[in-house]
Amino acid sequence: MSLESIYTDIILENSRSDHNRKHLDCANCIERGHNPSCGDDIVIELIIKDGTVVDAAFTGSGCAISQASTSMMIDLIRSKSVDEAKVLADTFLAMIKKIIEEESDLEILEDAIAFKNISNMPARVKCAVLAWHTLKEAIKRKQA
Amino acid sequence: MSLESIYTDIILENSRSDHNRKHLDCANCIERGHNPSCGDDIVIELIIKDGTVVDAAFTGSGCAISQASTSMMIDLIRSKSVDEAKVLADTFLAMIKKIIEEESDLEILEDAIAFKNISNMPARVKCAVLAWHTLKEAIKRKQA
Amino acid sequence: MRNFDIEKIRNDFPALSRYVHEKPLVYLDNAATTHKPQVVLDSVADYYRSFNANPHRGAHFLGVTATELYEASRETVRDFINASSSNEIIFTKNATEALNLIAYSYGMVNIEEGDEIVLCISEHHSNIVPWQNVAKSKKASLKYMYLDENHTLDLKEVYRKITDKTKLVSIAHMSNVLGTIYPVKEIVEYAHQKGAVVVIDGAQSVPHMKTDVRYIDADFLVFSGHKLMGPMGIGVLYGREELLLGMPPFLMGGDMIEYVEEETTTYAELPYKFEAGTPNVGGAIGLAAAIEYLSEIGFEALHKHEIELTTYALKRLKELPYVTIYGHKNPEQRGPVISFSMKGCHPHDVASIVDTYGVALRAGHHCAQPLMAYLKAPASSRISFYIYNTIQEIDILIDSLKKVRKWFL
Amino acid sequence: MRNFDIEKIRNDFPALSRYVHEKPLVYLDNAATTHKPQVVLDSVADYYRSFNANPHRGAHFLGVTATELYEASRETVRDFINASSSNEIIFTKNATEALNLIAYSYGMVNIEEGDEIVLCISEHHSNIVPWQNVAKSKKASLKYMYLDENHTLDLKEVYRKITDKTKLVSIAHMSNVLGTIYPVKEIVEYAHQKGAVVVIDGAQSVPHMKTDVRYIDADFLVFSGHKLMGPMGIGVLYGREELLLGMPPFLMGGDMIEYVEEETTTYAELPYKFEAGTPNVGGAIGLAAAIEYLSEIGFEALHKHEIELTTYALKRLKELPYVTIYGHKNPEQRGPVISFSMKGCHPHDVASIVDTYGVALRAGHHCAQPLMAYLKAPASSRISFYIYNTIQEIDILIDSLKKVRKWFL
Ligand SMILES: Cc1ncc(COP(=O)(O)O)c(C=O)c1O
Ligand SMILES: Cc1ncc(COP(=O)(O)O)c(C=O)c1O
Repeated sequence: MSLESIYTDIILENSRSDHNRKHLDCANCIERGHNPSCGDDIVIELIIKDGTVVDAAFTGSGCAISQASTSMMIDLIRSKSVDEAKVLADTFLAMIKKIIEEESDLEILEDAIAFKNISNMPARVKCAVLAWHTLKEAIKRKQA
Repeated sequence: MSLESIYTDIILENSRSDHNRKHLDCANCIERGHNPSCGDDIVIELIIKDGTVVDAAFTGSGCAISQASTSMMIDLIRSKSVDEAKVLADTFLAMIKKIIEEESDLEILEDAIAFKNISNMPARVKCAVLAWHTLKEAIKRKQA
Repeated sequence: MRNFDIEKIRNDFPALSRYVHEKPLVYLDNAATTHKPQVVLDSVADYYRSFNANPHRGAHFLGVTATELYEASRETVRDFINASSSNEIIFTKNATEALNLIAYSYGMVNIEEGDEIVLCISEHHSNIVPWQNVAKSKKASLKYMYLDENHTLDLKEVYRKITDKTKLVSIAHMSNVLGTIYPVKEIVEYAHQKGAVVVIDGAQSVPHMKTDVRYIDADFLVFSGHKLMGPMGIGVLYGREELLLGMPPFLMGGDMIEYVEEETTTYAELPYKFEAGTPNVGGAIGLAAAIEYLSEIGFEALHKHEIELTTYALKRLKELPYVTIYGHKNPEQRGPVISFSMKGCHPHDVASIVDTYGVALRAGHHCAQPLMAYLKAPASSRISFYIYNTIQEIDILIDSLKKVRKWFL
Repeated sequence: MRNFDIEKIRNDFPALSRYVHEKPLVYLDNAATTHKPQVVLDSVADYYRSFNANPHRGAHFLGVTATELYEASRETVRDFINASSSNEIIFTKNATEALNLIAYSYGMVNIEEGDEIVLCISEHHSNIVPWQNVAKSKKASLKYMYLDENHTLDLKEVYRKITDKTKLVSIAHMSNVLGTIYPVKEIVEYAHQKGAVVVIDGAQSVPHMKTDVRYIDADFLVFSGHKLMGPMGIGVLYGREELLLGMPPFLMGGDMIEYVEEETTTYAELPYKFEAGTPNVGGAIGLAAAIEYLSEIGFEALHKHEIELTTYALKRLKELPYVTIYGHKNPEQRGPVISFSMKGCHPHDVASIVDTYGVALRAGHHCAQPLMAYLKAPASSRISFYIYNTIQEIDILIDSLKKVRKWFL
């Protein structure tokens, strides 16, 4: 396993980027996600209108992997429909589990493809998927 | 270890002998002794008058070692003073623990010397000493 | 299924080649604990030599690998008893801890004044004392199912004792004294109709017969690794997920928590909720290796071998007129466990004397005093077989029993 | 005391010669669990190969020998912590079970509404959650002693928190996060004046320093074998005989009973009253072998070595301006455990990255969330040394931390 395949420039950059780290004034869908065993703890906030994620943001703390993954997810789902967001989450999780391996099937994840190799670092898989599980949970609750 | 050194004729004979196995009408000192782990369970009955063990007997069940040891003890202490009985018990227990090894010091135990080798069969030491511990307990309680 | 080659199997077990009192060891105390094949010892030692780490906590390679090995062992156990989910497999130190866990976390919580707990009279102390404690604390009553003249359990007795008041039934699948195999599937079915949950004590049965928790429809099942060729210090609690989810934790501490604050704590998910403290990873790996060893031989071959041994032993014992055999006469109705008494010789003397001929058997109450009281036998001698025992060993046993008899004539 | 030859010692531990990610393993996670010397692995395997049996029950040779070996291990532990009697040594599966045993059998019985239980804020979850449970059940209150700016415990805080209402104080002798060694003898003395009993969590201290329960005057002491070069699945509870005698049993079942009748049971004598079910004989033997290995080296030599490592590590870490070290600055006031954080790098990233250089360290809350909340550090990185670590390993650590830093610049 090479570190370069995990701590890629794009992940490191996103882990430092703070542009999605904020509260949203009119968030109507807020979900906390956490990995008690390692302490990663995030809250994602969404504004969902007419089936579209109008805006999204997050707060919280954790390792570079979890923070980058969260921020990249937020970038990706902003302005997407809720159904598209769900497909993105499922695709991301399937990529991590190596259920989907074709590059072409992963294209929709854009930069988040960078997490493809995280399963080579098993202890960190939980960090990478935290935001995406939280998103799925948020949508499920919103729709319930 | 040879079985002959443990299951000696004298022990086997005494284990079968029933002459001390009875209740005493006027027993004034009764004590139960048991090894829960193997199920040996005896009751010794004593008639103590003016510091003398006037009569003694036992009931109960257990293995050949425990039954022989009990019966031989009863034979030995009958008509002895309580103090002598105590010395006998201490001597017997010291013999088993190999604290006393000199034949001459063990003579007072008469036939009960036959248990000298029981420590070669560690699982059975408890059976051999049961009656003697019970006797000491009985005397202690009587004198308390 | 691999060819059942007894010589080859015996060679897998280093302890079996040893001598005792200058005689070859004839080990007939398998209901107490079994010997371990070299593969089990190796798998444990290899773990310590190569991967030893505290699982679930480490981002480092050894920690990750220890976690994977530990969870793979859990999956091996899950598959072995056909549980639906590995969340239903809790590692404990032995069957006794598993029974106590159920008694504390399920019994103490769900059993109320006036409720009834039903056991069989032949239970092992580990499946009695925890329930006495629950019954006493909760003012519930304890009822025993008694045996018939074949030393087996008539379903009529089951229907008599399990009533609408019964909240819990706990029963060994196989008696460690009589070898009797109880009709647990029928008992579970009836108990469920009455609204009771059923605990199966598989300490004796799981090593000898295919156990399918879903087929039996057991609510809980417990067993110990050391009776199944695994190391000491590892046991298993199976519980239906739905029940485990509703139970409070038992042991508390590291690894079973989610968040700990000064005053309050939230608990981890299954199965970790019930596994406090550093787990016995080496033990779990050894148990998994034992299960794999057993599975390679297969229950079918094992059963065939054990029936052969039991049938032969019953036949030979019956030839001795001074021997009384307890338990069912039909070898198909029992596991490879035979208790007996010898006229004129106390079981402890029997055990000590045959020991000098190299024969290891057990004497006493076998941790089943209520059964012994019921049988009016304060103690018995017990032989019990496993995969590696032979017909020749039974011949040595019978010869040594004849010698015992001579001492007491 | 044998000559302290680090090369020779390292050769005793097979795991230390392994490679991780093609780099030599640098194992700095000893506070989580330690590696095992070959003698420990051998003593366990030898037991299984030659003597394996269920102790306390057999009249046969293997059973007798297993009992002797098990009891000899108990005596080794007794001598190691200088207890008065081997009746005071109870084998458990780990320190966590031992703490739970005290909480259930002593705490639940003796602590009443309005009483106070006093802990230190740096306790491990295993020494917090059982007491939260007692406090909640009994409507008692839980009070924490907080640390001063040196991350140690000022006796003034002890005098403030332990009051006439205090029934029980439970404190680790050494913190598993900060390495702080607490003044347990003084705490015991003061608590005893106030009529409270004191539990010492020796999980971290016992492996590193001579522990004399009579000198400390501890009421209870617990520790785990696996942090002391012993196998997993074995731990120890020491309790003063007088206290143990008065306590009801915890786990119930085989071996801890005297007589079992259908409705009632009388319990065995100490220490068996607290050891239900088949004990981990192999584990106890392995622990005794580890204690003997440790005793041969001697605490004096060990301490000298560990102080050297800790001093050097603190010095080298201080050279890195982006590193913040927790805990006491003086190596003499702490055990060989150092927690730290690195500016701009989360501890989990630190752990993952140094792992690729072969360095095993721990990241997270170290099962001490209340302490981490108190320190306002959700997680930290932790290194911890034992007998076999070297100065060169610290150099490798420092180099790897510098590389971590580069990733995040
Ligand atoms: C201070 C302290 N107490 C208790 C424990 C619990 O030990 P175990 O997990 O072996 O039960 C640990 C170790 O994890 C510890 O460091
Ligand atoms: C039927 C039965 N249940 C429970 C147990 C307890 O098992 P352990 O001592 O391994 O906890 C045993 C064995 O001793 C047993 O035979």
